[in-house]
Amino acid sequence: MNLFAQHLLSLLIWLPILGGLMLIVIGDDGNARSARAGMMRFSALLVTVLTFVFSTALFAGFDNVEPGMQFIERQSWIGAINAYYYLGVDGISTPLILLTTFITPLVVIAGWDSIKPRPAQYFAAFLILEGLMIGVFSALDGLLFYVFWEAMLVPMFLIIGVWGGERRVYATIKFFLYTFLGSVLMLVAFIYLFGKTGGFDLLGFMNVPLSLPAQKLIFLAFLAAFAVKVPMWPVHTWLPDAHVEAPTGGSVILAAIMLKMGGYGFVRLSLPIVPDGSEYFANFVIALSLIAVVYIGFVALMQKDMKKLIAYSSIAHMGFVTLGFFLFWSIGSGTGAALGISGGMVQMVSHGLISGAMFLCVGVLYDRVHSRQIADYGGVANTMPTFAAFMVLFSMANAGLPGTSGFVGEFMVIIASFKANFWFAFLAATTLILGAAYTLWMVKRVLYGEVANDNVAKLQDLNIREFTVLAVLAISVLLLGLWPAPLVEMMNMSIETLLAQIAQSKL
Amino acid sequence: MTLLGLLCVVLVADLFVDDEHRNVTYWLSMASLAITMWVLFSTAPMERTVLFSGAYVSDALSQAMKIAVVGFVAVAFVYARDYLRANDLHKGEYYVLGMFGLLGMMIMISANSMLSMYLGLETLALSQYALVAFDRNNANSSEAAMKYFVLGAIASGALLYGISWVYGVTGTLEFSTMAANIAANPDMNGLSLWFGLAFLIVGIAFKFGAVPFHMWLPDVYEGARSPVTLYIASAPKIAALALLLRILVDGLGDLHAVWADMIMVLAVLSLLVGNVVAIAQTNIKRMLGYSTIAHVGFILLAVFCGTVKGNAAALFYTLTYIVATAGAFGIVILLSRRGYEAERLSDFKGLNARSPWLALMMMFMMLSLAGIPPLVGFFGKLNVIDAVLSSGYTGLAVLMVLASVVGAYYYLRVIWYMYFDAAEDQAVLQASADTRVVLGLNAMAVLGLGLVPGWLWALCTRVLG
Amino acid sequence: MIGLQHYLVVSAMLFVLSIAGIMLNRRNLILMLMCIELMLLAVNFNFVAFSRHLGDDTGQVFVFFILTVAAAEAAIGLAILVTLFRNRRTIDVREMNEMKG
Amino acid sequence: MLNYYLTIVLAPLAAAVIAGLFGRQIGRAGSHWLTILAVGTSCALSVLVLRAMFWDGAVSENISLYTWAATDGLHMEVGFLVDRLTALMMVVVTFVSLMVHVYTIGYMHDDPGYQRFFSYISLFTFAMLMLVMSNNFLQLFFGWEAVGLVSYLLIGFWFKRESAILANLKAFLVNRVGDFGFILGIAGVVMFTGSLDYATVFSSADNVAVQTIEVLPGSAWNAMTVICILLFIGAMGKSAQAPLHVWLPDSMEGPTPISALIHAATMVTAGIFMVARMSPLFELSETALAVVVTIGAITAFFMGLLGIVQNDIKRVVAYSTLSQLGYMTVALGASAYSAAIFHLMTHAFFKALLFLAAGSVIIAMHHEQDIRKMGGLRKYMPITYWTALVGSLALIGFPGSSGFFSKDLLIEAVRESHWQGQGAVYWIAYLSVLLGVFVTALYSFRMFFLVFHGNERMDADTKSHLHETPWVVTGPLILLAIPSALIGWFTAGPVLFEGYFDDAIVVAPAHDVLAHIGSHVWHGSLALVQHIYVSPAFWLAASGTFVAWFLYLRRPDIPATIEAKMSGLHQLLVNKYYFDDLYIKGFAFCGRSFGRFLWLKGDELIIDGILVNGTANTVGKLAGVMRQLQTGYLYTYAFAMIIGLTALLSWLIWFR
Amino acid sequence: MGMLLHTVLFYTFATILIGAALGVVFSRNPVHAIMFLVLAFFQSAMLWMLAEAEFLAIVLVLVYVGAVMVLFLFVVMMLDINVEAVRKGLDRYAPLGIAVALLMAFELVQLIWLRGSAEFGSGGFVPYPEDYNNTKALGSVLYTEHVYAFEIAAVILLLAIVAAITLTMRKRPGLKVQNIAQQVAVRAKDRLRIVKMDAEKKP
Repeated sequence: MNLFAQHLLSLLIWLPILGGLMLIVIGDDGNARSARAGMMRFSALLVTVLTFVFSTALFAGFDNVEPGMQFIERQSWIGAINAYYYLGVDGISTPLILLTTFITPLVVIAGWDSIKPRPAQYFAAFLILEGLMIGVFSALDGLLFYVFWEAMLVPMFLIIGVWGGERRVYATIKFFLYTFLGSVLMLVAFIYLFGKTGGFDLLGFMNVPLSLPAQKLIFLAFLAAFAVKVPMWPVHTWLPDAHVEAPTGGSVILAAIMLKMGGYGFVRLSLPIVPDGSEYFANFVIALSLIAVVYIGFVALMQKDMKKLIAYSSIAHMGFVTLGFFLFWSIGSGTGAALGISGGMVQMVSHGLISGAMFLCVGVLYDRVHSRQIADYGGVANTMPTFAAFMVLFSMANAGLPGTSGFVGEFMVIIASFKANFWFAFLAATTLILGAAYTLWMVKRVLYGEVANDNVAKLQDLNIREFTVLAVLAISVLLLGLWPAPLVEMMNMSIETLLAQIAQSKL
Repeated sequence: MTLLGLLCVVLVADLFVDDEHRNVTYWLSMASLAITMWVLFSTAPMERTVLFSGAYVSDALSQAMKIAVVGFVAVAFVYARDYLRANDLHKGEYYVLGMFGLLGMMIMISANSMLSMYLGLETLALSQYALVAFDRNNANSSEAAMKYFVLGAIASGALLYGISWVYGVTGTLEFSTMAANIAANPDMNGLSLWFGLAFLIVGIAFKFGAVPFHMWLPDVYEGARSPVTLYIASAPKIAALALLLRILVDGLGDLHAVWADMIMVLAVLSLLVGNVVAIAQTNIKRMLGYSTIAHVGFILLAVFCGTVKGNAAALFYTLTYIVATAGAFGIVILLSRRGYEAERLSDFKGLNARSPWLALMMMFMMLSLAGIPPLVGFFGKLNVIDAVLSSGYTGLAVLMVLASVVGAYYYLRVIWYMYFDAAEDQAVLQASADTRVVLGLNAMAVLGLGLVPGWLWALCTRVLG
Repeated sequence: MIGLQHYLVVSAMLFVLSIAGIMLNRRNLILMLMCIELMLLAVNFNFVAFSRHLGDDTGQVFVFFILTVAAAEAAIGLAILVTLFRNRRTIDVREMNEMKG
Repeated sequence: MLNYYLTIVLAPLAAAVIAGLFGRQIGRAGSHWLTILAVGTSCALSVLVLRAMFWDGAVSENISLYTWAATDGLHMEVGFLVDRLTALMMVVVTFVSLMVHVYTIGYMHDDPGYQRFFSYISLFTFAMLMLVMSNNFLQLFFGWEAVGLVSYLLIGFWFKRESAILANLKAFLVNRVGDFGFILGIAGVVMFTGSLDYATVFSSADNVAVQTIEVLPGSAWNAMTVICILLFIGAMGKSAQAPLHVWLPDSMEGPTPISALIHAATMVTAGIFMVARMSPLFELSETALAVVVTIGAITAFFMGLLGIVQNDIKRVVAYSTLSQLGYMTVALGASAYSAAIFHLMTHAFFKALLFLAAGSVIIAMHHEQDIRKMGGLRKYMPITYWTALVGSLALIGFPGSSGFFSKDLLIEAVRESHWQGQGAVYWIAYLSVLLGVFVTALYSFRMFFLVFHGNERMDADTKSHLHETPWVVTGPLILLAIPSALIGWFTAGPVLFEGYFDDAIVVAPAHDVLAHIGSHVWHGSLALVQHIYVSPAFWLAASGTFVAWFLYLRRPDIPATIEAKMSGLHQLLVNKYYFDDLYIKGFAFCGRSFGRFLWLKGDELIIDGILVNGTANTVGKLAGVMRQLQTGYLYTYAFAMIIGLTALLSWLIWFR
Repeated sequence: MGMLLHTVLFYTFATILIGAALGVVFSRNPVHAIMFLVLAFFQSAMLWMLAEAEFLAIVLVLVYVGAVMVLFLFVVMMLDINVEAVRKGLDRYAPLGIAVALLMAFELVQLIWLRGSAEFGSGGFVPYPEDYNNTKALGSVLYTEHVYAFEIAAVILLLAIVAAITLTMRKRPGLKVQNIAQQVAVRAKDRLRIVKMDAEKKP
């Protein structure tokens, strides 16, 4: 058991990756209905479920009062540049790892028979992606982090490009280049820090003194990487395209987990490594976040494509995350800063569940009608009552209804931002109106009303697979909304540590 | 070591006689490469020795580079064989000329004086000209060879003119003596020497294909038959690096301040031109040609730093770049068949459906070239950027990464064609077992070196330290 | 007193002329090859001059090798020219742009 | 007691969940029995709790159930605060809910969404109980939004109807505007007190009142004023105060039982309850109280006017609800919290009664809601008629009815507050509520006469089917008519003047108008009824009733003449002061246009078109241009090399 | 040899050399150009003689004029290039080309003449001692000090042979080639058939 705990993170990373490689090696026969393809699916599901089961050990073994890293693994990797295979988690990364291991099996189930060409490659891509994402969340070595971070693009690039919609090539190339552009600048920053510390240890980065100009530049480099990933206005335009074109599973992973990497990057890297740089740009980031909330809220209102609408709503929701993270300096002394960061973190986890669920809902419709246009639906609740119930629930969660997880983070962030500045809170709170407006307007047009056309009339309600996936998500959304304490308590100590680091000027 | 040269010569002579049985030629040349490799390994780590009245040097760097060039030439031969056979080009001359070129490279790598450097360079260059024109019934090949020849001659003329100036100023042709003379007599470090230096840089830049001395490169890559392109694109880059390191670092290291600026300008231009123009290409060989130009920018920027770290980064980058390029050309060759060159980008459409293995490997190559971790190309870039940053050139580092983002586009396009598009051509792909194995190893190298690049990096640092 | 500089100037003029010839020549390749020969001649001039100036015979040895290589080079160059001519029935530089861009 | 509380709250929830998820399995009867049983249990227990509070003198309880989340020193908990205010609300909520549950059996008899409906109303009961029983702002907000959710679901219950789903969207969004203020208010509370817990917040309220907050640069506003106004914006949304009232009339698209339960008796009064609950805060800001009273007065009078021109039976009642909510708000603003709550209670009974009676009429009329097509129903539906009469009389404040006590004393309190010299707004408020009495009587009896008296204007087919509704409908009517008629007699005194609310409602001595009335005016219920002739309100109500009788029964031609004569005013009223136009054509349209502008111009054109794809295209074009340099001509190549060489040389000779 | 004569000869040869070079660059006819080039080589040889580098002067004439130029001439003749395909006046980029060339010339002269005097001095070459034999001196180092280069040079020549043959030699289908072995192996009966026939037709 001890050995198990010592290598738990490695297990979580490499199990899916090796599983994915295995799927590639075995391959399928190009026929989605064949027994061989079926075997591929089952093995993919098995691997992801196993990963999830193992990840619960992470949850079980997590020590809420430990201020530092846990489950540490450290091996020399590239001796010449002092790069280590260095893994470890704290209260900030653990929830995100759990989110990853939780969402991926659902995605595998969701893609069960909607993926026709080359299913083995499809599932392999997701498995590899899962491992890489867990790697990002658990890497404590800058180089390792970057390797996972960047490698992740490739499976996603393929997922969108191969199994995507009409304009998939445009979307996926845009996605790749956008994110690549951001992250290479982060690489430069890493290398600069390597030059300063002689290694890639993230914890070492956090302790090295840096001049203000250097901090500013590093911050901007990090910002480029994370802002694109989050995505923040105005570098968000890849997201709607990517989401629209991606297959359902791709959208889910993209929204549920990949966007979180941006937020994770801010708390793991930007804030502790360049606190003074962050302070310098904090109001800038807050301004961008608020623009994201308001501007994107309005943009989302007018979307005609469901996925695009959800994609825009993701941007707006992620605005809360970045807003919460950068409130520290506006709040000054006393409580509130930790609230903002916790709020941002909770928002990330919750958004992972909700946006994933929303995309799955759209996927359910898309699988039946092959359209994502709102105008092609209407009165779906007549033919798919169970589905409609789920979709209303998730929409309400998306609109931040208390009792669902969507509320928790927004509530915390609004409270924290009021402390920082009345107008921050004012603009942030507009999401109550805008979020409800765009989500429920969509619900109205899609679910309610008379049956709009023959396609809708012929709809079949959820099958058992879809029901399972959505039900699991619904339960978790409600659970997290009604009792977020376990999640919040898991993060408290790490956030305290983080705040201590931020408060310490590195000049 | 000369033994080695002689060995080559002898073998070449042997083979020359023997061009009736083509496979025999192939196996003989492979055998000779193996022997060479064995000799190199058996004499491996040795002290720096200078032979032939200062004309020849053998040190760790030369050992490493020689092993690399022999290896890459062998890989090129493996990839070439089936293609040549299929296209009625399977004549012994390919291997013979290739081995002449190899000899030239090894001479360059071990050169310790301008004279042997020049002769090695010409040996390499002449065999390359001949190789490009190798398919003599192909008008494009001839045209490419002609362009290559004329421009190469101009470049070597310039190089020689530069050598003459350097000789005139320092009074010697030997690198070590040259460095000693300049160090002893700072007056030499004047305009005349710089002029010579400028001409030398023209010659070196031509060999690399740095902008604006790159014009030959795309045409030659396109015009030459794929195995020849593969040959030209791989090992000679190491020789070019040797040329650069021996002359500018060993010989004229004290002039770093002067040549660094020139190299930097060339490098930056290469980065921009290479990456940008590659986007507009429809021929994959030509595209890879432009991509080479862009990569040369990286290599030159590494050398530009003038530090051991920079030089090691350049070596590492060159090696890793060649591994990926060789693989890419190997796949291009594999896709071609009798009377059909798979050199249009659109020939790659739907490759994933036709052969997932090939597509996967091509993807590895492309991603490595684009510098996506964990493939080895990433670590090449990492080291170069590290070198540039530790010399304090943040702006350059940013420029480099931005250029590589532009560059990523055209590599991605290949993946896009392979994976996202439907195949236009449904011909069955076949390859002999050894080719498959080597290709597989090549891809494994791209990935494996990326996962554990440490030893190679350490090696590069050591041989240049 | 005729010395190093005179020779160098002659050499420089030859060099520039050869370069001008390459640049301005839009006709046939043979002229280009000849200009290259001219360029090598300029280089040889430099070597001879420096060798004499330094009183070091190495320069002249270098010239010897340049002459050898140049001969080999000319042979290969002309061989390529011949293949080109056979393929295209012309050696006009202006018609040699099948590959571009 | 905790077990009681948990049962009260969770029984409806459990019923809702079971009826919702397994409605198909347990069947229609199963659903209604289950939910009625659950709500009945809640109601019974609530009565026990009230009894414990009222008669046994039990002290209020503040229980924390579990920690919802705790971070950064902020403990967010879920728990109950059960004091006398809560107990009263619990009884009102569960009782009305129970009545509505029973009533629904009849009203929704033929509806395919029968189980769903029971699930919803049961869920609503749970949410409303969570709201009133909360001991902290977080849970308050939870309940607040949850009732909003159920309201949304129920207004759109008949989701095939375009008008219904538009109305529910509108209701939710307008409520969200209020919540926007509410959540900011909560954030303000946390900022200044560092807690969400009522007890902690109230105990540090004095401290907050002396702090300032800089909302606009350079301004230093009193923190308590800002917080209270923000909280009150929330109340405005939920309690449909002008200008956030527009959703309530439209919400009549929902089935009538929920109009009674949610949009008359309980949910809409949440705002009133909340302000009363926050009395320790509001008492510290006279500015906020003035705002409250102003908004309330506007709503009370102007919304009542609209009731006169409505022809939809439910909408008339809805506007009446708006107006009555305005009365309560005015009372809140006058610091007469108890009066507001008292009116809330009586209003809950008689307005639920009225709605259910209207529903009964609607059932009988086969879902015809236009009062112009009714008339003379008295003889067909005697029970409905009499109960509706009780409700109407209570509404207009007929002496002795429950509405009489609550409304008359409320008006008295407003008058008193004016005497305390708190500014001109109280004068105006007093006038509004006073005139409002006349208006109330006018529209109430206009409707009453048009529906139950006069000519039978319905078509023959409908007429042939007219009959009294079944017992499940009339039963609740009767049960509601009893408290509507009688409850004022024995509760007015204790609730208003004898300190029933104890510490649940805090009133600053300077503001305490009820204490003033209690010591000077109040001499018991009977005395109040006996001295009715001195009350201007009585005369106004009487004249209103008379006018209604005259205009709509005696001389039905006059209203048309007035309409024609005062067409401008009439248009204004018919168009509801153009609020809907302002919101839909104004805000909503502008919002959409703005969204479209940002999307097409901002995102698609500038960011994507010019910056992103523009850059990509530029690089592409650049590539096209640069490849032209590669002409294919040997001399160009040589030329490039030589230029490069010359450039290097020139740089060396001149620039180095 | 007098100083003056030396100077006069240098300028004469140099002038002719430059003139010949101009001729190479600007002559219309390739054959003329080759002739100019030959002239240039001769003049160079003369100048090298003046600089006391006799061996190279002789080699230049022998190798270049004797071999390389003949090769050029041969190719020109063989390809029979249409001389009429001459330029009709210079290309429009010619001025630019000339400008670049002039710039470079200016820079080189600037270097050699104006700045170089400081670095190289303006004196003449140091004359060789009386018993110096240029050929012998070069020969003695060629096979000792430069044996490595010498060997490489040999390889290069071999390479050139291989390359040239690879590129140009081809088996023509119609070409009649002797097969000695076949010739030797021939038996009489293969070639000769003895036919018995009557000398005269019987009547």
